[in-house]
Amino acid sequence: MLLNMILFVPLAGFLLLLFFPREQRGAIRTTALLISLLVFVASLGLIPEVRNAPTATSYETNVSWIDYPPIRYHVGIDGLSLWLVILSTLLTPITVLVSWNYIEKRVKEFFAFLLLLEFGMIGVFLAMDLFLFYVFFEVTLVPMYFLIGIWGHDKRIYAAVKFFLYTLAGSVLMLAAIIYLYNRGGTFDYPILLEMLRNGRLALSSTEQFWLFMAFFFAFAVKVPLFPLHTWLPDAHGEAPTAGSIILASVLLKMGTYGLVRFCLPMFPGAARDNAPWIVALAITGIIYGALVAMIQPNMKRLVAYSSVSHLGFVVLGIFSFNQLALDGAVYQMLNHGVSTGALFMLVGYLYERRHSLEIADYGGVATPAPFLAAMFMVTMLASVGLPTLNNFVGEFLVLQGAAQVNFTWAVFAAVGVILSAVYMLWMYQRTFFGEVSEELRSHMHDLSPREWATIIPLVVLMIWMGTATQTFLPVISASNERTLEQTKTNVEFQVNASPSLSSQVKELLNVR
Amino acid sequence: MDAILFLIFATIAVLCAINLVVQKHPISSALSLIGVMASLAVLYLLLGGEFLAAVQLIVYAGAIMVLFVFVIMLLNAGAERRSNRSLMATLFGVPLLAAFLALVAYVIQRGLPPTEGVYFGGFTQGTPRAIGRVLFTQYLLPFEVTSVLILIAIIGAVVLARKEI
Amino acid sequence: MHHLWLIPTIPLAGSMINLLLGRRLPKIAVSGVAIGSVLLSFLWVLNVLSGLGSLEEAHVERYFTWIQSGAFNVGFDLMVDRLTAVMLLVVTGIGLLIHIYSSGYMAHEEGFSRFFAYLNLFMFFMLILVLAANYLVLFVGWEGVGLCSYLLIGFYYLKKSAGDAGKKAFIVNRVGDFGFSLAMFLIVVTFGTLDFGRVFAQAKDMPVEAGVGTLTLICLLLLLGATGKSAQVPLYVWLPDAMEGPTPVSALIHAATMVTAGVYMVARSSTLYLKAPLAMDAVAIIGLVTAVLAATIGLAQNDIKKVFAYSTVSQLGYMFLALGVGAFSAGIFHVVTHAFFKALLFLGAGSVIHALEGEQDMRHMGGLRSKIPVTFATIFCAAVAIAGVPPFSGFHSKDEILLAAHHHAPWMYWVGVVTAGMTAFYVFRAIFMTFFGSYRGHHHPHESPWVMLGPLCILALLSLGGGYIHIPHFLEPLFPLAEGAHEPALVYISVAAGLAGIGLAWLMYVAQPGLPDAIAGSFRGLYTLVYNKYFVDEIYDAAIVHPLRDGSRSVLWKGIDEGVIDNAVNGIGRSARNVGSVLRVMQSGYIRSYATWVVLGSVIVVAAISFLGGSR
Amino acid sequence: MQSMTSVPLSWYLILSAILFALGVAGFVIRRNLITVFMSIELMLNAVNLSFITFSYQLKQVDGHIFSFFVMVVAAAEAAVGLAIILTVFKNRSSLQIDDISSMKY
Amino acid sequence: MEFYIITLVKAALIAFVLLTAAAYLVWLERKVLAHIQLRLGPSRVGPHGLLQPLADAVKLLTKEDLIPRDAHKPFYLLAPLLAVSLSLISICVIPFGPEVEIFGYRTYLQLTDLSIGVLVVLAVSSLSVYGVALAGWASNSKYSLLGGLRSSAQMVSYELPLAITVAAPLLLANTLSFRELVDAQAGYYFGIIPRWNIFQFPMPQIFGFIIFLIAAFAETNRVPFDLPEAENELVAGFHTEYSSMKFAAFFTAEYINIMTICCVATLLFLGGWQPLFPAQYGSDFVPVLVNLGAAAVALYHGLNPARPKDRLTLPVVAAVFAGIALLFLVPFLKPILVPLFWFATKTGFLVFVFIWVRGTLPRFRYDQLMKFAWTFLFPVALLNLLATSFLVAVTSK
Repeated sequence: MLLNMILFVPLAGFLLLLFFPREQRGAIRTTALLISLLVFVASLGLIPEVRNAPTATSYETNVSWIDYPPIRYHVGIDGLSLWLVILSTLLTPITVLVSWNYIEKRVKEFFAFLLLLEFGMIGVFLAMDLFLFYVFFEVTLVPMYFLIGIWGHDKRIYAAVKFFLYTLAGSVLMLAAIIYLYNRGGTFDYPILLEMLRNGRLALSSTEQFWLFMAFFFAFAVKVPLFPLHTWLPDAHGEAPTAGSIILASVLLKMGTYGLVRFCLPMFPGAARDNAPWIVALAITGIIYGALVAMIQPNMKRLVAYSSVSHLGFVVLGIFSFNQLALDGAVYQMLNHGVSTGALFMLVGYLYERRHSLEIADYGGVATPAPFLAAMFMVTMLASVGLPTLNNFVGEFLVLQGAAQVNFTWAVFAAVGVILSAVYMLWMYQRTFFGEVSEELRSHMHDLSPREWATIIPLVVLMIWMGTATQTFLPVISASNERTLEQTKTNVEFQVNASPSLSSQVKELLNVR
Repeated sequence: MDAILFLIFATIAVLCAINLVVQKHPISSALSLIGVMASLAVLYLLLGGEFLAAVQLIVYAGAIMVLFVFVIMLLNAGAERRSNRSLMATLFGVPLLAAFLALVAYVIQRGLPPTEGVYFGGFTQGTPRAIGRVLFTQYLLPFEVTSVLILIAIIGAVVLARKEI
Repeated sequence: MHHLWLIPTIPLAGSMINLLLGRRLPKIAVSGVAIGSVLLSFLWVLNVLSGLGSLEEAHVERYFTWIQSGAFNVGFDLMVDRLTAVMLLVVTGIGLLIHIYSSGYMAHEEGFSRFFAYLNLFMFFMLILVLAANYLVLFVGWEGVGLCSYLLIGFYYLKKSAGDAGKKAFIVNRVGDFGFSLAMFLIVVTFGTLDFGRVFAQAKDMPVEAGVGTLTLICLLLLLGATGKSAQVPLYVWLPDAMEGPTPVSALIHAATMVTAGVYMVARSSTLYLKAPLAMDAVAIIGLVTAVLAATIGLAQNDIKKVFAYSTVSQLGYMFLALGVGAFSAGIFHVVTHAFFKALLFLGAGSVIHALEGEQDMRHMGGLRSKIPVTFATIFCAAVAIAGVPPFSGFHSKDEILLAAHHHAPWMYWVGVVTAGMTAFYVFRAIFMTFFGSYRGHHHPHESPWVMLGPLCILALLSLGGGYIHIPHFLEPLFPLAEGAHEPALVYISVAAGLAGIGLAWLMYVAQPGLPDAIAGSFRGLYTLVYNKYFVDEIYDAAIVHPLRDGSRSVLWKGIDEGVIDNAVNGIGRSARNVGSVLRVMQSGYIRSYATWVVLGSVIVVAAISFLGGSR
Repeated sequence: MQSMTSVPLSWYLILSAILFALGVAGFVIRRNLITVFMSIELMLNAVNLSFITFSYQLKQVDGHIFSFFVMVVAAAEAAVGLAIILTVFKNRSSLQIDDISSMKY
Repeated sequence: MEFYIITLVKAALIAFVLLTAAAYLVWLERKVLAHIQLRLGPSRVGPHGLLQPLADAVKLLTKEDLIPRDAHKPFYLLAPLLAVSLSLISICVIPFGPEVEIFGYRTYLQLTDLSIGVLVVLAVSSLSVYGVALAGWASNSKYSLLGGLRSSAQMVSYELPLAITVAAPLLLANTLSFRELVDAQAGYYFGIIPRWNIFQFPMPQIFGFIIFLIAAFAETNRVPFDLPEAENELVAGFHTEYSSMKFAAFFTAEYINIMTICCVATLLFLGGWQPLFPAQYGSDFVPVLVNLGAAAVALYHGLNPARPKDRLTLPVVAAVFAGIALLFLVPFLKPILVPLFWFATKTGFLVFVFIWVRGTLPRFRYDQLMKFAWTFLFPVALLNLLATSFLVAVTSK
């Protein structure tokens, strides 16, 4: 019951806000804040039950939605989706606070779309029915399109359309695959399908499995975004309002990776393992390519966007290493990236709110007029660079560790990304915050207001908490990952590295250099 | 006897048809069309379609062609001016036609079962009685529909050809 | 349970207080909190060490499991053994002195509380690094100190050069950390855990690898990490630039503690290195090369802090040489003695600069002997110690290393002796240029306050008597002493080299001041090469930084991102429109052409039916 | 009275084909609107002939009914067609088929 | 083989009778019109102008054959030929009498009988429009063009009521062939009323007959509807530009059309060769009496003549009439002559009506003429057809 409440309160909020008269901005904002806070608090209630049974889907509701074709409203939460849901419910009130006076025109629609977006996001992580999953997958698309399209900066239409078309092209393929599965399996229900795949009642030939895998993979790869399909992200981020960027970066991107872990791996283990090498190759190029291109971006938001391309490269590397450590690292990295990049976009948003420009060149020496903003930016930047005791380090360490266990060369090239991430972050930080401050800039810059403190504090605390006390979050994730890996065990035993084979890798590595 | 009749009227029909195509002036092509229709009426008689022969003469030759002749006379349309605007028609027109004819002939030769020849009395249901019976029982609906169609055509013609447009 | 965790957390608490409340507290309170926390930590170290007794084997304390995923488990564990004890004493001791000194030195600088907060934070990470019981916690300390050095170097963030230096330091360290993390992955892959105890236990009974095995690869990667942190040949470029930071920072971080972290780490994983002779040789060679290179550059520097920075790099080279030849205890001994006299040198230089209100260029100094006598006395002790003059600490530790090097490979000994000579020469060159001759500056120097001079005196005593703290003997259980013939001849040669260096310096800078310019004139090419630090920075920039930056802009961003992918996507749209315009031509408006199309269609249909067979 | 020679059925069909082809030729080649219209009528007549030939061959009266309906429809079509031609002539004052090409792309 | 001979003989006989009748119809018309207008009419060329038609024919043949300058020559010549040939065709379907026995051959007094005889007549009448239209257009003059258009429009619109009124008797007789039609009209109601279609049982076709006649006037461009050729307005309408022989062709075509239309009318409505009252009441003797009466009148006028030479001509006429009366009495000729007599009298009466109407009724204006056709004649004809069909459906078994 709690789960349905968490899912449908944002939708109710969306409808409620629509009925508010347009000029009562204060009332609209506060109601939006209250609703999102309520949902957040409620979502905290989910934790105890899921903690003690992470592999089982708890709070399950399974009721028929459409009779023919048999589409069921089947939602449930388990270890994998718990933290992602809480991340979304946490970030929505924060985005409401962030865009408190950032948004002037069409305030009502903005907050309504925000709540609709939350509804879509939570829905994606809870859906256990393939069709329902697809519906929520698309529901998030619409408000995001409007957020970018209406409240974005100058090139917003192009960016919004590009975002929409990219994701739609991918998801349409997935829909085709879902329908094919329905024809073969007779149902959309994911657990049943999985069971049928397991006990051989629904035997997919290798080519079938390959094409279905590719369809699902392509949909999620566009969303992740994986290397060649990423060009929509910098545009979308560059043009989106702060709230849009935060939600897009921290949650919408995770829908791609979540989909990979939840659907791609367990349903098509054979095809996933066969295609792992070239996907990992793409992920690694994504890491290095993202970092390098981020380095030379003049626009702050585009820089952070490319950085998330690089960070999510780690996640995909972790997922397709088929190794407990790597998978835990990947899922944990999804959460870390959500928090740290969300915070980064928020702070960039505050800079934009003050100076109304995203170009790094327009800033310089902000540390003198706004030391606390600089300090918070410092902490967030260090977190996203992967400083130990802060959150990203744990994720990256586990991913690289897992990848090294599978194939050491992967770890070597991926680790290069760690160096490059330091380069572009520090260079950006230095150009914005260090150096002499120009008079004109000093007048614009004022330090963090209480509202802004209220948004940044929880994220910084979370960064440190996730960096040090990982055991509060990790056991739930690693338990559900263990189950997923169990499902991906195909008869062909994946060539887990025995030490002797490692020396061959070493030789191969050496002659590589 | 039939063969002779057939040959006569077939050649008349073909000649008139060629004349229709070749003639520059529409009135002459109109008259040659009437010639075709008359010869066809006779051919219908040969094939046993008495009622149809009469209707052909009355409806086609008697009514429709009168309309044509009327329009030609009213508009006093002169002979055609030669203007080869549409490249497509001039280039592909004739060869396509030849191909079409060859194809149809081939189909007829190959497709048709070798039945006995046509002789005058071979088919007797062509009488008005037979046609009337079938028309008003089996084909009543089409009959009604065509009648409505004609009504529409009349109204349409009147509206279109009105003076003040 | 000796609550080892208290040692690092006290400075952390101090740093938090200063960070959050620093602005509102008066300067006295801020320095009080900072110095107090380090003092407390130092006292707690003494209490713990006394409590632990002889420390024959390591005392490990495990607090909470940090990362636990599947079989792999890493806990936040701290450990103390003899090696850690030595390092603890050095870090907290020297740290305390430097905190006291800097409270005076930074008295009239704005951002006072921020400086002390960073300093305490550095102490916290350094203590974590030293106390770590597994590689991951060590890595935490490792990166933490890198961060603090970045913050402290970039303290004067208004100056662009400071910001750049800080960034450079952090990134170069990062490259080192890249090597270190790869080593960690390999360790986990081979041993399954990162805990020192378990790793070394498994490593003991593994065979010594002839060629390049996994262990050698681990050691090489660890070495890469160490070079990053301890500024060895490939990655030393950040240390000279680190002089942008305030002098106490250079003293604490870039002389005494952080740079030695690399040495400590190599020493800590000695069991691994013993199994990988190839890696040992690599360490030795890198150490030697760095020593020689840094020494030569040091000869031609005019900035007083730059001279001492290059001397640090050179001395670190010595330590790596010691580690490379297997004399781990000698290496650590040199770390301790070096900490004493190098800190003293830097602090002395600090007070000189303090006296001359920020003047760092030696050519504008001279004849300060009379003006700041105490500083001169203390610096002189440090100079004598570093030059390897017999009774003092430098002589003991350096000779130990040279003897071990000779035992290992004679040519190493001779190169070491030559560099010892050069070290003596450039140190005394600095001393003579600043304190002897006539004053060439236009400030009127005044003696530093006692709060600065106190620590100088203590350090002077330590650097003089340091040699007699028998570190190697103390570390005997950890590192078996290499028994070798103790030929006295070698010792005399090294002392002679040192004295020759001093004499030569005396000759050139006191006796005939014109000589250095003459020599520089004659070897014009060599001199400019050396003066410009062999253009290493420029080479790095040209080879790596610029190509990466411009390459990624033109090739990757513009080329691939917009060029290939975006054009392909937009291309699809455009091509659809073109196809449309081609078909448009068919609608020519002429009825006869439509007629022909109709006929064409019917011909095709008839053909299809007739040839492809109708229904029959 | 059984005649001496009977005409094979295919002759009728070939005749209808020839007439149809000539109709198409007129439709394609001629430039005067009315002549084009007439050639369409010719095509319809050709079709009627084949209808009746087949009804003769199949001994069913349906062929006749079909051609009867064809005639009726042709009548309706002619009426409306000619009305259109009149209006076209009124506006364009020329029946040249190529002058009426405003429906160009 | 003898089939061909018989048909040829019949064709020649019918052609001769028709052409001479047409010629003398011209004469009759001018005489009757004259007497209606109280003048003598042609009396100079032969007794009472009897040779007048011959004279006209000769005149027309010898007249100069003019062709207007840029008339469309081929069509200009085609038009009169078309008009004459079409009017001649429909005569061959019309039966003049029942089956008779002559010189040993049993044959019908009819050239041929088609099961769709009525349809053929209708078809040919609809084709006759072309003659007029072409003539009007080809002679390339304003008057003839307008005349041609008007008359063809008139003929087309009156063809409709004609066709529908024809349909009613067909319903009653349930056949399309003329002979069966006439046979269906044999017999008498209550002994004396002949079962002619105008008195047929379920729906007497009197109205049908009247509409048919009116439409017939219009079809043949006769008086009330002869506006297109009216001399005062359009100077002889479509055949203004025609001279000599071509003009004669149009003229004969017109009169042959009148003859055929009257024959069709008698066949359809007046029971063809069926006698007025049943044979047992002496219907056979009526022709004898009529001829004798005519002879008496001629003789009387011959005795006290209005003009001196009538003294000579009229008794000759009386003698001719008396001879004819005698002919009727010859027993083996009787079955041939009596039906012919009845058929001839009815047709002659109708022709007289045509002429009579020409002499008395004024001319319609063109728009009245067209409106009359579409708004009055056509609906009434439809009504008549509906009524007959309804009654036939009801009364049939």
